[in-house]
Amino acid sequence: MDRVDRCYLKPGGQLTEEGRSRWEAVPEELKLDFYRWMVQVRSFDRRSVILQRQGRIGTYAPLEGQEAAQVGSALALSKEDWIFPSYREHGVAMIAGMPLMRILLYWMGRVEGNVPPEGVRVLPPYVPIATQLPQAMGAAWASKLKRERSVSVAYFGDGATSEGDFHEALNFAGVFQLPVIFFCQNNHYAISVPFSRQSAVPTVAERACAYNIRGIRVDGNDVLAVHSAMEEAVTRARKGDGATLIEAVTYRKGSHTTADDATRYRDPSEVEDWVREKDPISRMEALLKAEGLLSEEDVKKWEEQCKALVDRAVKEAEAAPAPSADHLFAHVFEELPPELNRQRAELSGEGGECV
Amino acid sequence: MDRVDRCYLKPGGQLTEEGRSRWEAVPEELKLDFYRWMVQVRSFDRRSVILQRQGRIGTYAPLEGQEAAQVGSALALSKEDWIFPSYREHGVAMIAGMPLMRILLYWMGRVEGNVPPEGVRVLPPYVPIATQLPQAMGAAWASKLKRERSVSVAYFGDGATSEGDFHEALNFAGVFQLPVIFFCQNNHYAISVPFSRQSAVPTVAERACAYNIRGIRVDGNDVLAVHSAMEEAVTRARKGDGATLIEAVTYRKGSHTTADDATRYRDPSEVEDWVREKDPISRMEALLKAEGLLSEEDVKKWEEQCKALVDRAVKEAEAAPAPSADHLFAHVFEELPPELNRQRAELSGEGGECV
Amino acid sequence: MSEKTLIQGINEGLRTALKERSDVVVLGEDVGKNGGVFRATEGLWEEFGDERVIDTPLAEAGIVGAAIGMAINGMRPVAEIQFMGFIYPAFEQIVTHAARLRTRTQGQHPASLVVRAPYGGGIRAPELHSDSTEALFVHTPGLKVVAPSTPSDAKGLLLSAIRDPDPVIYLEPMKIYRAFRQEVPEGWFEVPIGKARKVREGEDVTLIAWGTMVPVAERAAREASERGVSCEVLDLRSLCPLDEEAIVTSVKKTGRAVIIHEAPKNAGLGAELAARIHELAFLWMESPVKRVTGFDVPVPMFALEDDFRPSQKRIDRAIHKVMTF
Amino acid sequence: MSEKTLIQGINEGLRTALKERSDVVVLGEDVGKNGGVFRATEGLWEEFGDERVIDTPLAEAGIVGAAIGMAINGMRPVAEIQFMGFIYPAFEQIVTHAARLRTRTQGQHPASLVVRAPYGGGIRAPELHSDSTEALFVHTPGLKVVAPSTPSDAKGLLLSAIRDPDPVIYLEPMKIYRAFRQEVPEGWFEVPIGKARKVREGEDVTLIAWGTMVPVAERAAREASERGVSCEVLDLRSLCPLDEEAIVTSVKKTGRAVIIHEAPKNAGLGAELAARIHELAFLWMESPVKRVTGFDVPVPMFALEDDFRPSQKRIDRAIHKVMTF
Ligand SMILES: Cc1ncc(C[n+]2csc(CCOP(=O)(O)OP(=O)(O)O)c2C)c(N)n1
Ligand SMILES: Cc1ncc(C[n+]2csc(CCOP(=O)(O)OP(=O)(O)O)c2C)c(N)n1
Ligand SMILES: [Mg+2]
Ligand SMILES: [Mg+2]
Repeated sequence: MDRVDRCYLKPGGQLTEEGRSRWEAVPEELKLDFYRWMVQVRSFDRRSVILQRQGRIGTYAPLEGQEAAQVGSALALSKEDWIFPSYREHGVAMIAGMPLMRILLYWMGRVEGNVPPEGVRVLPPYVPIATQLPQAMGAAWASKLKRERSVSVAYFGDGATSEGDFHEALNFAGVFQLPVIFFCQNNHYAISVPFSRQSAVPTVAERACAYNIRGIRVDGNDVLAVHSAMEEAVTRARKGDGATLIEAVTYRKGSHTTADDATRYRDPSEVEDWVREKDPISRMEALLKAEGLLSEEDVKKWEEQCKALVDRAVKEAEAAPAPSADHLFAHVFEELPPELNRQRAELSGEGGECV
Repeated sequence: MDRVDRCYLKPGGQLTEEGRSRWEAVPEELKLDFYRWMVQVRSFDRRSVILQRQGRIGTYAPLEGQEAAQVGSALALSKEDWIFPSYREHGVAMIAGMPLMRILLYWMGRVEGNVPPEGVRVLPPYVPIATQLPQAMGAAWASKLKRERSVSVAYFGDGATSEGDFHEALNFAGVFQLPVIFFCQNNHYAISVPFSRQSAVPTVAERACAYNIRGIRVDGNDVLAVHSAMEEAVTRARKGDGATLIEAVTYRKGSHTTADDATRYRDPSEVEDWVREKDPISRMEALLKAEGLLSEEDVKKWEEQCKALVDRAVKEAEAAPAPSADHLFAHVFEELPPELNRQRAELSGEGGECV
Repeated sequence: MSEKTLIQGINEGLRTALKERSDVVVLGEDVGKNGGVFRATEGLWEEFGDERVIDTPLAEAGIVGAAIGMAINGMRPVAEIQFMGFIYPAFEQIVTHAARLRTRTQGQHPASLVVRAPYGGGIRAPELHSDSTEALFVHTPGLKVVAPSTPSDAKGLLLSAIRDPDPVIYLEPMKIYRAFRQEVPEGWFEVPIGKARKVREGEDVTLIAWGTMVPVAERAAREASERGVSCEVLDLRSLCPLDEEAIVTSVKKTGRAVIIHEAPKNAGLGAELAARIHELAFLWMESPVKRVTGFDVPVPMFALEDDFRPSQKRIDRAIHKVMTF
Repeated sequence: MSEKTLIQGINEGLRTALKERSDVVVLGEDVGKNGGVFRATEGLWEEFGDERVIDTPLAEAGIVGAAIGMAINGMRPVAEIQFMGFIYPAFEQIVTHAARLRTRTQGQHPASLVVRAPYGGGIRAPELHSDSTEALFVHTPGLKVVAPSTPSDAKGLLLSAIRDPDPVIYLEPMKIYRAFRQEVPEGWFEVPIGKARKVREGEDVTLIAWGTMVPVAERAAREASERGVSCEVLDLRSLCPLDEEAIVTSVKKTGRAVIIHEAPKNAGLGAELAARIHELAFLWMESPVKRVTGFDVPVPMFALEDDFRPSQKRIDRAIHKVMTF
């Protein structure tokens, strides 16, 4: 692991000294939640990869290995906060209240998968890299102008830091002291391109100083450290102290998407190291067991519950009635102009003059 | 003056200690060139403002106050180097070999003003802010790939640092160690917007560290210091040590363009301070006189010569035959497709089928 | 009511919106203290303060991205792009997000915002300040695009755009910002998006134009009438959605159409208009539709601008051609 | 000669160019070690090294801006944009600079470069990977735009584009990257830009298509012939400049045309084609030109893609309409 500003829970499951005091301060329910959510996220993720192989969903972006970064950060947010995710934040979305079934619908190519239930402030996955950053900044700006306490969070990867949008968003955030958090999961690769080809400085976090915002680099596989960094950033933002750039150093165990083959560009020994040595779940499991908060039986039970949850979501998603083609037109404008009405009629086979 | 990394010639015309040793190292002809070019540039600039008022040229972007930054940097370049200017670099263009008459043609709205004589590597003014930075980076990349010693320079303002293009260009330059120089004239304003609203960090130069390239902040009204900074950057680039971001701290004495009214947004006392106290020419003039290299008579003579040069350029530009409308079509593609040939015929009144 | 120029109509519209809707903010480069490089926002910063009329850093993607985020979070931003030629850095935010967010979220986030931009040539501005690329936005489903040609429409369309729940690109004909004055209604007043304005009744040819080209079309119509040709002139105002009914009704009456726009011809909005006229009024057409447009060359620097932009002479020729086909 | 898929044709073209011209470099995201997300650049990095086949940071404006700078300084860059839906961050560099530099410098800097981008839908890719916005580039004077539909054209057009002194946007129909194989000539071989390909002779209707829509048009033509309607099929290949001669000749023969494209209809390239056909073949037309296109809605996620893209059924209906007008 490269040097980080914060690591509480070592890969073997031991707490550092700082980590110990943080741990003591965390309510027991949250300790268990860290673990339970990570397992649920992984359970969902592994299942999705299989669903793709079976041709039951389209190209899918797996997150295995990044559970701590997503769970730790998402658990520090509240309902009023806005989340602007990339395409890999299924873990974040779940925690924010996005039903698993809708996440699956998204990967089935269905627009319903973009729409969270009432009151859940998660935007659809941002596929064009880094475009969510200016928008999260703008949403945060609105909160500030309206004197509301919500913060906005943009999730993105290490590759996104090369885009102009990254710069413009962080720059506005610094200039206007906005309550926004830029949460980067540095998983070392943008598809095949290693971070060393993305940036001439070794860390994402140090870029914060170009914008006079706070930057912090945290062990992204340490859910406790991630959570504490995020909590600090949220507090800062709510207090009016402005933006934070968090770099969570992590690794995707698998390929970029199910359409990618990571063995083409990653060294097996590097992968091995991350997969075997630095897994985010096993270290938390070890800690909880050592602390007597978790038994092997709890583990089994929870894993089964997760499997059941995911099973149900898959069933629901697959049972969802085929989308009506009318979805194409339903929300293009609040009111359809005549030409579009004609096209709609054409589609539905009710004629329509325009072919 | 804000803190800078390098100032050799103080506003009063005295050399600092470092400045003295630099001065000794500079050939006498160059010492005089510093002065002569600055006077020539100013002479051209003032005349252009008048020409605009008289309706003889279109909207014009004056540079008065920025002569040292432009002259000092341009004199450190050689013929083989590529220059990617903004719309305010008439001084740089002149030194690179752009005839005054063509610069005037540009402001008369004539495309001939975009075209340098054979062998002069100056691109047309880049009006869309910051777009020249990636291109200068690319030209430098080509030099590196071709193993040539040319460097590329992008000139831009403080406002340009907020654009995504700034970030992308500097990032590539850092990653690929390119022989490119990003030369920022920080004149404190982007039209009406002060730098404090452009950036949450107080200097442009410090942004270099986000890209692992060299950053240097120089007194932009001190032609000696600018020249030495630029020379260093050029040497570094030619040696293969990569890019430099130079921030020349300066001030435009007048309005953004002849269509702007700077009194709407600048404090008269601030302007006064820069105009009276920090002029780039008067300090160099004082030094040269003190050193016995320049007499009052030389000054008069040179000012007259410059006036004559500019007079002649104005005459030539105004005598240039009206542009043929055919210029519209002459260079759209190497070979005009049929449809464009028809349009060309239509324009020239030779009929053409397409209205 | 009072006599105003087009740009004063815009200024009035912005002032009215800021006064009557607390969710409106105006943001962009130089829109604050400076009052806008064309004075469109003059006096607003003084009146509404730094939190409602906001000078931003020089970054168009940042400006439009921020506006989208603000719209998502319940505000009604009006972003200014200083010239249409500088809208391209924001292109991705506009076409990928603003235009699609309503559909993508099935109505949850309609991206209700306005992007204002002065367009076209005619002011001897420096190079690259004179683009008319409305077709790029018209071709992007989910956007509305409007372009007023009178002071009163300028205000009324702007207020419609601001109230409109969909993202609207509001294009300002800078050449005629101060060309003439007109009575402009006070207070909140709307001109509906999607409705063309019949500038002049006629029987023989329909001239279709918008923005800067409307006065040119009007002049051409007046002169044509002296030659005995009666032109109907439509000012589209709304480029997307189009007022098909007005267009088709007029063309069915006259049987001939000349479309005039400043943008290059190839795949310009004139192509869509010509295609639709043929689709919807094929049997009524006495001659093919003619397009008088900018040539398919990069917008030139101003010395050649008059050769690039549709001239009255070219319109006259087109009218002659459709009359004598 | 050997049998190749379309993407292999592209790969072959790139390899040939890298081999035969030392000024060619290939740059973009994942084009190096990974060989491109579609494997268009497979094996090239290994063969030509890190200075000729360059993985760049994730920044499209940087990539295209760099390519322009390289072209200015004497190289011949071929930039890859990973999907057409991600070309917009580079839009300013393309439309403001690449397209205009030759004119602006009166020939001194022609901006000789190629930008490749896979376009269109049909591969069950994630959201926003399926744009077909060729019209935006066709509407930009100074650019050439091509889109092959066969392996052999893919190679030949790519080499033409690379040799062409003007900037070329090279659009790749990803849906048919691997749809079929065809003999592809070895070595340097060019298919001229500006020439359409007549896919099928016919008498009654001209079907005009390009890229992914060519096989659909062919199928429609085959089935129509079973119903006794004889369709001529043109594959445009070159979207700008258009092969007007081929189009007009065909339409004058058949008197009817159906244009098929995946992009939305409004102000799409189909509009330009329809407008030109009416301008140039007005008296020959038996019925109005019909456009079968994507609907004027944001490109949907893949579950509804088949409803969005022109289907054979819609083409059949259009053929029926133009035949029975
Ligand atoms: C603007 C844009 N360019 C290119 C792509 C294609 N693409 C999808 S993901 C990706 C890599 C992103 O890497 P990173 O930001 O590190 O995120 P990660 O996938 O590692 O989570 C690329 C190049 C895109 N989606 N958007
Ligand atoms: C992309 C873009 N946006 C906006 C403008 C309008 N504009 C012209 S100059 C300018 C200010 C530039 O300020 P700065 O970079 O500091 O350069 P200076 O003019 O001070 O030399 C602006 C906003 C433009 N030309 N290009
Ligand atoms: Mg990554
Ligand atoms: Mg400035």
